[in-house]
Amino acid sequence: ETLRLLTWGSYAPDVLVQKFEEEYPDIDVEVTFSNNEEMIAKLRATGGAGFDLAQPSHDRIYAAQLEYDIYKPLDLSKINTDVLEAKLLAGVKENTTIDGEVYAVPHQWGTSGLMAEKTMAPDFSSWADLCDPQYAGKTSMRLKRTILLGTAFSMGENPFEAYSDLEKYQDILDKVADKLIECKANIKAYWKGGDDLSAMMLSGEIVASETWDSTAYKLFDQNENIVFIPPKEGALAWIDTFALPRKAKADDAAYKWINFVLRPENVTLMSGSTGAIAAVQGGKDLLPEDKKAAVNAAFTDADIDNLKFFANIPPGVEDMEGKTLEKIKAATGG
Amino acid sequence: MQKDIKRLSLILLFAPFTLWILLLVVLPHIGMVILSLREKVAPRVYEFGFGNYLEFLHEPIYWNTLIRTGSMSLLVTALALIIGFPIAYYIAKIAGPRARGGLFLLCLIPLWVSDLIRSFGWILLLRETGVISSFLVWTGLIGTPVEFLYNDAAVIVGLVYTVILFMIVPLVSTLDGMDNSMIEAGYNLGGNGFTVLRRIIIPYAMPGIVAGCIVTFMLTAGSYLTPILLGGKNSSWFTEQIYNQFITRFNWEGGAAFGMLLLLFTSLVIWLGLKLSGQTLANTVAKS
Amino acid sequence: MLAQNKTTPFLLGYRLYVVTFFIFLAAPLISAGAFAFNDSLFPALPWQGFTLDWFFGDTEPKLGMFHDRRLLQGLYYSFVIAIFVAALSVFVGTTNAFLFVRGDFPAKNFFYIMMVVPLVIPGVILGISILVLASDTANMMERRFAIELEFLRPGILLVVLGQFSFIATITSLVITARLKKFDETMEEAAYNLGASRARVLRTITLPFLRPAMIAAGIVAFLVSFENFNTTLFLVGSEAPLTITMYDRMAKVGSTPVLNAVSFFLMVGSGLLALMSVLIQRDKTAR
Amino acid sequence: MKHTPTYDLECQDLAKNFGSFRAVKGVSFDIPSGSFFSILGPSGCGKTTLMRMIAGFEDPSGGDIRIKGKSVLGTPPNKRNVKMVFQHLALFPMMNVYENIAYGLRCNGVSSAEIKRKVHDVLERIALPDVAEREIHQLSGGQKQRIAIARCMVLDPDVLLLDEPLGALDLKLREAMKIELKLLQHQFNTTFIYITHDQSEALVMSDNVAIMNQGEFEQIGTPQELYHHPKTAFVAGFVGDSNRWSGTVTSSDGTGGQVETDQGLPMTFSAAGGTKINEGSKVDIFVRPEFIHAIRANGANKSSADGDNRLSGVVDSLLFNGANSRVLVRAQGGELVEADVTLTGNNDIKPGEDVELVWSSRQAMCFAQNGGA
Amino acid sequence: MKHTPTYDLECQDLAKNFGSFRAVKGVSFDIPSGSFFSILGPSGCGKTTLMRMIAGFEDPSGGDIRIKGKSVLGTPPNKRNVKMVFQHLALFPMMNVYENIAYGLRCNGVSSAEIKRKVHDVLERIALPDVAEREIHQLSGGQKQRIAIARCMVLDPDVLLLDEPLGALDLKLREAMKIELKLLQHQFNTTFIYITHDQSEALVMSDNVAIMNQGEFEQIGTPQELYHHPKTAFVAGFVGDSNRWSGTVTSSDGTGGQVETDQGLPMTFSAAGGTKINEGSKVDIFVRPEFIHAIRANGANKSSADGDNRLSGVVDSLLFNGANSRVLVRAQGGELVEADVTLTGNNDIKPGEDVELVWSSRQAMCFAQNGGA
Ligand SMILES: Nc1ncnc2c1ncn2[C@@H]1O[C@H](COP(=O)(O)OP(=O)(O)OP(=O)(O)O)[C@@H](O)[C@H]1O
Ligand SMILES: Nc1ncnc2c1ncn2[C@@H]1O[C@H](COP(=O)(O)OP(=O)(O)OP(=O)(O)O)[C@@H](O)[C@H]1O
Ligand SMILES: NCCCCNCCCN
Ligand SMILES: [Mg+2]
Ligand SMILES: [Mg+2]
Repeated sequence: ETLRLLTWGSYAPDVLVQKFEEEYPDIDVEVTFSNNEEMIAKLRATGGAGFDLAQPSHDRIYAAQLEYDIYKPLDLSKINTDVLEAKLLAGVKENTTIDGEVYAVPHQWGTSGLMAEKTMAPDFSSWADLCDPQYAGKTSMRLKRTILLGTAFSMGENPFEAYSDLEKYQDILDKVADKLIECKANIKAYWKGGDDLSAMMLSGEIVASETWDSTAYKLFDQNENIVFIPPKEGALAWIDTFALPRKAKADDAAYKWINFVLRPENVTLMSGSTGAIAAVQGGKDLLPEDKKAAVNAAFTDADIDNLKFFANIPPGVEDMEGKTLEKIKAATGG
Repeated sequence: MQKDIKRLSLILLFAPFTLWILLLVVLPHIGMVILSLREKVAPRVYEFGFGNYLEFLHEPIYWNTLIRTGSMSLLVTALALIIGFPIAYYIAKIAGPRARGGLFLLCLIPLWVSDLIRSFGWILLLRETGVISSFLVWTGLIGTPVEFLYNDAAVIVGLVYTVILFMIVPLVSTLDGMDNSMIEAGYNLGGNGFTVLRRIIIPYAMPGIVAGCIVTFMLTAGSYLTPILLGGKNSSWFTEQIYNQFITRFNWEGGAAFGMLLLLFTSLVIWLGLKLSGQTLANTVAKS
Repeated sequence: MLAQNKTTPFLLGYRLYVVTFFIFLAAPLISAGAFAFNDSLFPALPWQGFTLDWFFGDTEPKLGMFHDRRLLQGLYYSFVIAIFVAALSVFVGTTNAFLFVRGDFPAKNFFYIMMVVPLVIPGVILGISILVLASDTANMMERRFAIELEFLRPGILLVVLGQFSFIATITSLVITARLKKFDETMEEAAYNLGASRARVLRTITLPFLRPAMIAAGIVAFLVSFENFNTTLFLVGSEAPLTITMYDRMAKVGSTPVLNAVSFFLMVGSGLLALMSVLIQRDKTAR
Repeated sequence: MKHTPTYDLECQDLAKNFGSFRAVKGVSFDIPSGSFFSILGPSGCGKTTLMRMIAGFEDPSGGDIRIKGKSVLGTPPNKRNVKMVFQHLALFPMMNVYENIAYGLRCNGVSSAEIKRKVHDVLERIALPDVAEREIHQLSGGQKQRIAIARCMVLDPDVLLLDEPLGALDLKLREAMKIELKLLQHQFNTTFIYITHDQSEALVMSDNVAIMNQGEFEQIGTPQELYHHPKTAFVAGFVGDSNRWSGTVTSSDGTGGQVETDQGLPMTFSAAGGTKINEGSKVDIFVRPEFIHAIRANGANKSSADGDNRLSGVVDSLLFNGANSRVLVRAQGGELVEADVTLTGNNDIKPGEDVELVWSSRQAMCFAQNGGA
Repeated sequence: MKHTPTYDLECQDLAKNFGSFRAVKGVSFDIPSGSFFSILGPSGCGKTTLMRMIAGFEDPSGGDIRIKGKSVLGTPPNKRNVKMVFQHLALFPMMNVYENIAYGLRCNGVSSAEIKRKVHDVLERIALPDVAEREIHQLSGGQKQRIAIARCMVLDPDVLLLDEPLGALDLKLREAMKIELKLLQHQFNTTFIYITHDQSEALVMSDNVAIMNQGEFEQIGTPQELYHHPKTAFVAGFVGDSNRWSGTVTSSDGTGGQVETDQGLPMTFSAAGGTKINEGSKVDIFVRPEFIHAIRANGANKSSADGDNRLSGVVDSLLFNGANSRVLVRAQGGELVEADVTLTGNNDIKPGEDVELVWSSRQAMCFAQNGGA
């Protein structure tokens, strides 16, 4: 049988896949790389068919399930939940329970924040610094919802609280849009995938950027001066989860995979590939040495306390955000 | 009996054609039209209406992007024609018979790899620390590296590169069919190079030019990867917005409306082009 | 003047322009190909020395393409898809050629234009419209009759159909052009010499069309292999190579292994293109 | 009508309509075994249509076709033992010469060995024993021609149809092939039906020629009969060159008489086509250039030329063409009359000279105009 | 050489090499104003190349071209007042008749009103006053021909070049156009240079003809000169039909003599080309069919035919072609001899009859073989 994974790039490193297949010789693993939006779009188009296990972030499940009915409830008894970090498990369950059924369990978590080349941008600390004229033409960001939220925080707003009042949220978005349009002249380019960001950063074409932490860790490996910086407004934290598509056909294999990747020895391999911290107890300790160093270089305990977990997205917000992003993209800012 | 066989074979031949056009082109587009006329009023609740189209009209971002896509596509088409025509002419009329095949094959080179790899190649060439910039620094022509990527010029270069083949191929085939003595007659009767080009070669090549322009324009307006990968922070492309509607905003209804709008818009441009040049679709695109 | 006197400065300049143009054409391919041999983890300057690891390396981080399961699988799916698309397109292209060259029916011109239209519909829209129709139909069947029609969900079949929807136009045009050149008296001659209708088709008409069918098949194969826009919306879990590479680039980060794949594809397509040219330069083409 | 097997092909009242257009209007003829029969007529007169009916590619709208005495109506083309050489030959370019010739044999299920023997045999007979392995495009025009014939002859057809097979060849080759075709027909001793609009081809090669016009046969006869004794004005005008006048009969005695042409020239004639022509009827008179003698007006042997028609004029121009040279003489009426002359290079007639044109009334063929033929 | 303005075109030692291949090898000729000059030669002999040099499309490798006395070397084609009618006419399909004719005038910056006048004028002169608004594809072959000429003539060229313009036409039309072209040239009174490989075209139309072979002119002369007094064996063979024998001179007196052919036939000849032929030299003898009289062997007036050469044989076949009929006679040696006959329809010679062939030694043109000409 085949286990069709719909997951993030690097969330299924070849070593692990091979190892899994050796352990379960009758299961073939087939991996499709995706992101939150595409996962939803894809599963929507297939009506929840075509994949056996998906890994959306914890905040992107509730609304999508309500609207498109693309997942099926998990059988928690088949998952080795004991190993999971209780706080994260509770948080995810809370976010993804519909009609008493749980639709997701956590896998790994990480943050979105900033990264900077220390020697060139020593004082970088806030989302707003991306728009600092001092770094004109030397910063980058991804034109996705993360930067909208980060900028909102930097403007003193709490967007997550505004989710309950979409009109208010629209006001915030409008302000954020103005700010980011103004900021456009300051940035070099919007990055689209980890790849172009790495290239720009490593080559020195830019000195700072909004980033996933994992990308920053990877670059830290190459250049010790490039570090992840949790913004002072708080890094945005996400938890990528496991969820079963509604028409998944290999549930057993899916559970096997879940339990497999949560095993400590595999967690290290996984984190080595993803740069994210597993949602298992002691997940941080299971990081490979280099990543551990990078995390330690980036985070203080205060930073960890200051994490802002993505809040559940209510229906309609994606559309509002999408339009705002388009507005920013289309504006001619220089 | 002969008649029956004829009728039967006509029906047999019609079947694949009908299945293809009906199931894969006509019905899907009707489906798109229907979808685009559904307004979303609440999760899983829809109403019939023109809201998705009105949304487009009311939001300058969208039609600005459409107009930008259209005008850049026209620019790319024009550039492809201007750059490609001399090449096509060279292949069809000046190169020796043996060189001709070779050059024609060389023209097909961009087709050997996907859009993605082509763009990938351009990125490696154009970026600030890329091959061209480094080369120019090395030669001393420029002092510090220059960013050639992430701007409209890069998009245009990339698009022209991608589509020029579709301009050259129909041009070569029409010019090939042109009797050399027609050009010689043009000179012999007193025309200079310019007159001959304007009054004889270009009018003769018109079906090829129009065919090339149509295909080039459609490919450009419908392209996705090149503008995304090479474009800068201001470079929206309408297909990107369609993609966004579908994928990031989960707004299939809006996306369908946008798709129809792109199709209508490009068809309109082509219709105008055909009217202005006095050609028809059947004697241009279909011939190449 | 444009064609004759062989040594004018004008012609010299013209030649220079042509050479420049072909350099332009080759440049991105050369750069994409060349970095496949750079002994570095990133497809970028500076040049770190020559290596074949990105083809044959069998360990991370320099896992060569021939050991990269995902890429090989993408290659395999691309191949399967392209074969089906080519076969289907050549078949329909051939029946269309007969339909439009030999058939006589009302509104022929209109239908002919309908045949050409898919070529000028943006690929993204073709993909989306087919996706929408297929999933709407599947949803409807599921809701009304509780039947799950899995083949209507994104996957290989939809990708094949999506690509076929416009590639069939290309093959139809190629084969139609060839059939138009066919001298129908050749069929009458064969018939006159005692052949049955089926035999005429088998021994005269199809052999005459064969070069065009092969060439059309190769073009269809290449276009399918490199298609992205239409495939993007229709792909399921079995992703062909372009999608795999795009995901790799946009979601993982590119290493020179992508350049290696590019190089590999260039060589493959180049050989195919050469083959199609050699086939078209056949004895009956004059 | 009784069927004697001496006729390879008989057509009876054969007709073909395309919609309301009558392309062939009830044509009847019989072709004796082993003869060379040509159908000569202007473009569009229905020759090809007639031939395609014989081959089976068109269904007749009426009439009957009998091959070797048996009606073939309803027999599909691939079952008729009538083979055809097409205008552009229709050799199969994807096969070599051997395969082309073997094609029909294979269709008949002949054994390989037999095919081999027959193909080489027929190649010998067309004097091209060595070309079996050549590709079609490696052959010259004349060789292709012969292969196209061989491809049919190897099947031993009852009748071979040839539809303007020389049309695509260049001038010199066409001349040579005319003679060659005739020799090949002798060789194979098969009935050939040859279509052409070139009178010299039809005259040179044929035993019998049918002159076709607007879907009908005007006359069937030997080349000499057609040339010297045309039955209709159309035949007189179409076969060979002629000077043509229209006029009115002023006196007639049944076998000949006197005409005044529309330009006012008096002329004597002999009634052609065997029909008596009444006084006062409008007629067309034809005189062939070779029967008109052009004599210097002040020449010594002026009266020596024999002929009861005389016309004086001025040489307008001289069309030198070796043995086929001709003068254009402007007669008093202002019109041009063509006369053949032999130019030897010394003391020839020159433009501007006054000449007397002389011809015999026996050579002046006269036809009554009926309607506007 | 002095330039008198009576020559519209002079070429001197004109040569053209393509790489190492010498397509034209130093050709010299002068063409008097207003004459019709043809260049006749087999395919590939360099005719088109020569013409393209005159028009300016090829640069000569050597020699000079003078138009109206002035060298045009270095003058680009669009500045030469030499217009050209192309083999396939090269009418512009995207323009109508009016625009085609007006094209050259527009290039010269002539005013609209003037253009209109001139175009209509020239259309009158070619007798097609009403076709101005037609599209090219609506014209018949002959009309196209005339438009192509009009398009050039409206520009009043010093010389009009025509490269096998009749090649693409069908037989009947070609015959008609031959005479028409000649009349048009009279009309416009412009120098025409006409290229062809069809001898009858060249002979009928031209004032002077140059016979070209392998890049060289073999002979220039009037059609009659070429036909009756060829200077070389090539000309004798190429112009007009001939019977040709090879043989060895057994006796010679400078103006003629005795030859024994390779088949063993004795024959008397007159030396052609004006050169004495020595005893023992290998020669080619040409006798035109129209100078050979075929007489029934047992006929009454057997001895009446005048001629010092006699040959007996059997009529092999009879090629009836009206006025141009011919017999093929198999001589004792076994080879076929062609002789023209006039067939009147009564008591004509028939295949199988014994005949005597008689011709005069004055008509037996004899050329020494040099090398292998
Ligand atoms: N399939 C058809 N439908 C309608 N009309 C036809 C068809 N085939 C031939 N005709 C008409 O019938 C007439 C005779 O045609 P046909 O081809 O027999 O002439 P032809 O004597 O062979 O002429 P040519 O010498 O030009 O070949 C023509 O007027 C032609 O237009
Ligand atoms: N551009 C060229 N390059 C090389 N050889 C050439 C070129 N043009 C002509 N030739 C050669 O020069 C010779 C003369 O050619 P040309 O076209 O003048 O012949 P032609 O007498 O016009 O023949 P035809 O009657 O067939 O038109 C031919 O052998 C031809 O192959
Ligand atoms: N907005 C949620 C972002 C989730 C990111 N997952 C990142 C994986 C990166 N390799
Ligand atoms: Mg015909
Ligand atoms: Mg030529």
